Amino acid sequence: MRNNIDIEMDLFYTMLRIRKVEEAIADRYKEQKMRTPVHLSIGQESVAAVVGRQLYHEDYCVSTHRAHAHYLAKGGSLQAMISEIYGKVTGCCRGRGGSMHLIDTAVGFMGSTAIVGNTIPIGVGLGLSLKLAGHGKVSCIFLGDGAVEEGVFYESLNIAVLKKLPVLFVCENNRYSVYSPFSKRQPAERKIYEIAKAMGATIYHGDGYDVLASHDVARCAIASIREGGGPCFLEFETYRWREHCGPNYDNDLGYRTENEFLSWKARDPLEVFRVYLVGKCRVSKQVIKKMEEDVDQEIEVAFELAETAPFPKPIEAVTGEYKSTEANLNCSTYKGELTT
Amino acid sequence: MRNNIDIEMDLFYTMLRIRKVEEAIADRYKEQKMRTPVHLSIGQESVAAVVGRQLYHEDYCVSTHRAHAHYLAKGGSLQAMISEIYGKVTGCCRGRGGSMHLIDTAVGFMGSTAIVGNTIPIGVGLGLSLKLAGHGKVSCIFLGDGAVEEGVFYESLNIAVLKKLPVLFVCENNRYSVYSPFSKRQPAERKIYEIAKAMGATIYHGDGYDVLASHDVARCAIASIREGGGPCFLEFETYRWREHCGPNYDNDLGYRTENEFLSWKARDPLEVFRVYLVGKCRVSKQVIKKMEEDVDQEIEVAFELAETAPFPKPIEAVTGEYKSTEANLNCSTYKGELTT
Amino acid sequence: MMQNMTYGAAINTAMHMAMELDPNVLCFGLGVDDPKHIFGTTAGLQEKFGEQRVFDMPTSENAITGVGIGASLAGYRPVMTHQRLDFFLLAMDQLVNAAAKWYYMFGGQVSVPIVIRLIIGRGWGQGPTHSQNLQAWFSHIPGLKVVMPASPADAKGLLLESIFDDNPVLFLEHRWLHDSEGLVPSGDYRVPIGKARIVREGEDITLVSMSYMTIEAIRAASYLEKQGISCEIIDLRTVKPIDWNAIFASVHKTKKLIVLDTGVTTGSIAGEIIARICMECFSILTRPPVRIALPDNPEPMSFGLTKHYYPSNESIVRGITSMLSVDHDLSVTVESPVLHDVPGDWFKGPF
Amino acid sequence: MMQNMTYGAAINTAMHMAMELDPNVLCFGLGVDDPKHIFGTTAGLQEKFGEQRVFDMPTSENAITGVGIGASLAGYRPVMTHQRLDFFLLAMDQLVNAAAKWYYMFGGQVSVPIVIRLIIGRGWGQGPTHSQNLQAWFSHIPGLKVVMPASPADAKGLLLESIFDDNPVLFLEHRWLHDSEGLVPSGDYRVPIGKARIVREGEDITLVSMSYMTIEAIRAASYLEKQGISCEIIDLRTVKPIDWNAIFASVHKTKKLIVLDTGVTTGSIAGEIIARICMECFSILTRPPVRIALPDNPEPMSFGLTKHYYPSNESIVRGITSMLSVDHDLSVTVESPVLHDVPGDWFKGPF
Ligand SMILES: Cc1ncc(C[n+]2csc(CCOP(=O)(O)OP(=O)(O)O)c2C)c(N)n1
Ligand SMILES: Cc1ncc(C[n+]2csc(CCOP(=O)(O)OP(=O)(O)O)c2C)c(N)n1
Ligand SMILES: [Mg+2]
Ligand SMILES: [Mg+2]
Repeated sequence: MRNNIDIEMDLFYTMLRIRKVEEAIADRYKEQKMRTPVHLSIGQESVAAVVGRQLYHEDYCVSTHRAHAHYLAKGGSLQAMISEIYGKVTGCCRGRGGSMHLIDTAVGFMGSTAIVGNTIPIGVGLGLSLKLAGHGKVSCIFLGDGAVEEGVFYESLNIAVLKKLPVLFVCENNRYSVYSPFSKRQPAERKIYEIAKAMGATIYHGDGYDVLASHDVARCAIASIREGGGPCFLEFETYRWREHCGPNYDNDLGYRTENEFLSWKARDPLEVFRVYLVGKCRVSKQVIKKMEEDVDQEIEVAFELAETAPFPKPIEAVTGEYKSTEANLNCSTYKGELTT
Repeated sequence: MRNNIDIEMDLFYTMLRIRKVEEAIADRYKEQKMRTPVHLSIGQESVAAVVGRQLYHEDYCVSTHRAHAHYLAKGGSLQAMISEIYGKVTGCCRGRGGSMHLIDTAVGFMGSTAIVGNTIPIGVGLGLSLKLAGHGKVSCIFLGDGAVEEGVFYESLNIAVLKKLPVLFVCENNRYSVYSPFSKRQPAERKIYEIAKAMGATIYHGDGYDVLASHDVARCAIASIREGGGPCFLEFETYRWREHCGPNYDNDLGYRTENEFLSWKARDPLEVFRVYLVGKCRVSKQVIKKMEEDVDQEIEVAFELAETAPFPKPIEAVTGEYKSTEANLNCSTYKGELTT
Repeated sequence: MMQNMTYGAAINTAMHMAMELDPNVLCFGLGVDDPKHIFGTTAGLQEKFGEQRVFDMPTSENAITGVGIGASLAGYRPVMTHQRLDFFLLAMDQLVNAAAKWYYMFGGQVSVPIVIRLIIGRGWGQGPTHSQNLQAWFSHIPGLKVVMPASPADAKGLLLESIFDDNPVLFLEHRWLHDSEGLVPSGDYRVPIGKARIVREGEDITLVSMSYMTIEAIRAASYLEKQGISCEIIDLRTVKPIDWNAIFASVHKTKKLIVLDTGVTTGSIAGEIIARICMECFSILTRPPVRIALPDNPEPMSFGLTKHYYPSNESIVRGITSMLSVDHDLSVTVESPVLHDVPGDWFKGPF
Repeated sequence: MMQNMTYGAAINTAMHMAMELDPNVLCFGLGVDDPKHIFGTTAGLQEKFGEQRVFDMPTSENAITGVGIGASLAGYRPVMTHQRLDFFLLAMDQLVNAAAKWYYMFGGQVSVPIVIRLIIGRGWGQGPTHSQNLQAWFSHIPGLKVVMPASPADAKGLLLESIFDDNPVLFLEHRWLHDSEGLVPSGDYRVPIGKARIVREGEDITLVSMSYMTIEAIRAASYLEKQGISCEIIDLRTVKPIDWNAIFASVHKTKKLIVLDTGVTTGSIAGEIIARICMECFSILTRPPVRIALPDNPEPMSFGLTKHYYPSNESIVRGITSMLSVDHDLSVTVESPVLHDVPGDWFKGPF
């Protein structure tokens, strides 16, 4: 089945938008107004884009510390995300979570957290809820190659397989966990997807830098889940371009080679796809230029709003730990000096 | 290679001794002097015997809540074990641990604990120490089919494979975790050993009720570990005859069928092996009778000693949480009324 | 209408009622559908509500907690069970980093209405890894509520309230309570979270207790009554948040405070209560407050050791009489089982 | 001989010394051999002691803790590191059910001489899952020791002592301390576990503090000195077991007590200290004791919220002046960094 041009333009748009958002964050990080750790997705946009393209707002999604791309690809509000990174009350968590904790329930993005592996069973629980309701919806869990080292991954996969839950595991294998290469953490030749297969999941794997092939993989997997085929596990090879945490490049640190980085960068899916669209698909450069300008404009507005929005009121630092019920009135935990 | 008669007699003796010890515990449990939960190994003696036969005192071993068989097969002191179950100061833990916590460092039995999966990484750490020392020794970890559901199992196996540690994982698949049959916890058709294989371990599996075949498996695995081949994972099919915890039969509860039980019992490795020895190997019935009497006698003494030994002094209830150093003198945690 | 039933049966009744009231209530955990039904507490649920809502789980404490959190984010109200609190230590990441914080950390958008039932205390020679009482841990974590009912009625009322609370609630059941009996109101009976119960009014001293220690407190108080000492017993029922007003009021009356705890001494909730009372009712107390809790030692298994490890009603009597500087007549015996290591003479092990 | 160095460098020095002194000392954990070397604390170790003794690990907090326990049962002395305490919540089973109990539960035969380094406190907008201070949890578990050094010298001396202690020790490093500087004795310098340090003698009030709060306490005391108020600061250094005698002695002198804690209020170690002092020095205190700790709320991320969440030297000044019922002159400013969310003006994120 030939991908049609709308889908392709959509994939390109999503990748472009994520790239530009991440670069804008990187550029402005030195202003010291985003006072929170950021884990950028530059270089990994394509996986988020192809998976996100196949999910509806009614589908669920959870993610990790490196969630910007997933959040945007699932339809999360850009303004709410940037404001969150600025710690503003208009942020998607009212400034309580920061870059590593994103949520947009309106589009089914149910949360990302900063503990490796932490959202994996939660995504399975969301999958359980979908199975109980029974409507062909999917719960998508993004995870890194490092998360596969956490026991909870196996526990969760076992439960998903055992109960045939509509869960999609998307493993972005970018070869590193912080500064630790794969071979320091897992046997170099072993394949993550082979383990998932032995655990009983339907598996697919592929080159995350091949956008159309990856998109096919995501489509097949998600279609099979919707039809009740049980959980799928996707592993995509991909690569992070910037430092693990923060806005800079860090190849000078020596934990990976500049050459390795350059070889991935040379295959930049965004640029490859741009060439493909302009060349093979005869999309005019004007159309793409317009798209870029629109994205730039949208980002400009998002930062503008974030910068000008107020911080949450001080009282929010010491309240809100319980969902308010009558029992709360009764609650006399220590509320800080602000409330006294 | 033909198993010689010494080895075979040894295997028989170990199985017989475990069986008789466990039955003695079951018989006397109603006296209400062993005031602690017991998880008996009746029906599962053969696995402990064949693995234990291949281990030296210098090798390490850790185990689970159902540890009596492993402890005895590794050479642990029977008297210390029975005394422990009676809560006496002569017990292997001075009465602090009970049936679920056994130790005999003199023979390399480094501890069993009552938390499913808890000793698995500890066994791997013992394996790490052996690798650092480098003498061809083995760290053996006994685990049940339920423990495979704990994430720490995978984390531990990954580390063992990654670092090529001399670790033997022995999984006794007795099809149940408490009253939950395998298929309620893991996909019915999936094989545990296939997962271990995908994780990168050398695997062997077999019918735990076939003593000689199991013994060959254990011998091969342990030999390969000693030669630096890295971790092996063994899975043996086996069956527990009595209730999960306690001295009785419980097939009346309905979580498994009497027929299933009878079909395993009909293949009782101890009896099959007795027939084999007397028939094929022409061991005289006298020899076996003598062996049985010796074991009975030994057990009688162990219980006698346990019953007559004193309880630990009251002060032991409220001291001993730190290994004594000078800092302890300084320690002013609450010591109970006994010390004041 | 009231009915006499055991604590275990009261929990079972509450589960049936909750699952009837709300189709989003789920019940899962190791053994919930097995022949023993978690000391009878989940009996009949699967038959009545089906395998979709009541189901067994693999031995994966961390993941099943996450599964419960995920389901609760989607609007379900899961009730999870662990046969021993000790096993739940594997799930602290999900509890603390996810369940407890989700509501606050995500700006108050989604909460985690999950109930986690944990069995604490001792069975019978359970030893160090099967009898921990870590309520102090849970109560230290912002965002969690922690209830520890002592009576069958409170078990029912608090379980229903916990299930319909929109926050994560730890529901701690002491193993020695499941077979205790008491009158339980029928119907949709609720006990508010955060409200203590005055079990017994008294003038001379305030005993604050929780869970099983309330039973020992009552035994001690009944005994001391015959000696002319009048104890007020406040059963906390909820240990986070604590009903401070109830304690303040009682201390203002009696001016003396002993706090009982089922956990070990250092860092106990009993200590928290003493600290706060001393800070806020500084000039009220006429004697140094006292806490009676377990020594700072792992729980031993031996019959010969548990006797000296666990405080009993006698420890409480000694604590009170020494605070009041009175002698007491030891010839009047406190009513207790014959052996110290069982909740009643009927208990025969193994678990 | 003394040398000026940072807290991070002091830890590094101690690691080098320990590994030289004893070939059984191991160092492992995520990133110990990476280019950042856990804020510099593990720099040079792998080069010097090899990959057998100094090595990275997979992201498997629970298993690597068990691996450390296993190695320690075989005679090694592992020093494990976690970049944030929050991650270590995955390993509570190994810590509590194994490491803490092994020695007692197995009859005192084998102990677990493991050191677990955990980074606590806040970096910079780390938010709810990267800044928890759960020392109260660890100190509630019998069998564990917990140290929280505040100065470079104590970091060195306590780390060496912890490594050669035969029990499991939690070594908690506040993220805001790694770059602080101070004089550190050279050589095999040890600081005993369980001994507090009197940072500053004073007459009017006792401040008991730990870890980073000692820095804020010193700032507050220096400021108040100019106002004529003399504070005694006791830096606990070890929070389990606590040096009660040091606190008793100081409270007998000043008769007033404020306890500072880096953790949340309810169930804090600060509360434990207040409880015990009230029980044991009941008639000594002339004012209700006070604790200054974090509110019972998850840690927020926003710059606009952290200011109101974390107590500062100003909170301490307010606490003291209000206890002593004196006014203080706010025109004399307390010396602090310009922005409230960094340990010093040099701190630029991201971690
Ligand atoms: C439980 C836990 N352990 C350690 C960390 C520290 N940490 C933060 S991100 C990260 C890398 C995880 O690698 P991977 O899953 O491959 O994700 P990537 O950063 O490559 O996207 C680690 C180890 C953490 N956040 N949580
Ligand atoms: C972490 C944990 N979860 C649950 C339990 C309760 N439990 C005790 S034994 C057991 C069964 C484990 O099954 P398996 O590993 O197959 O061992 P078996 O009893 O069959 O020998 C369970 C679930 C426990 N002890 N620890
Ligand atoms: Mg990665
Ligand atoms: Mg089993």
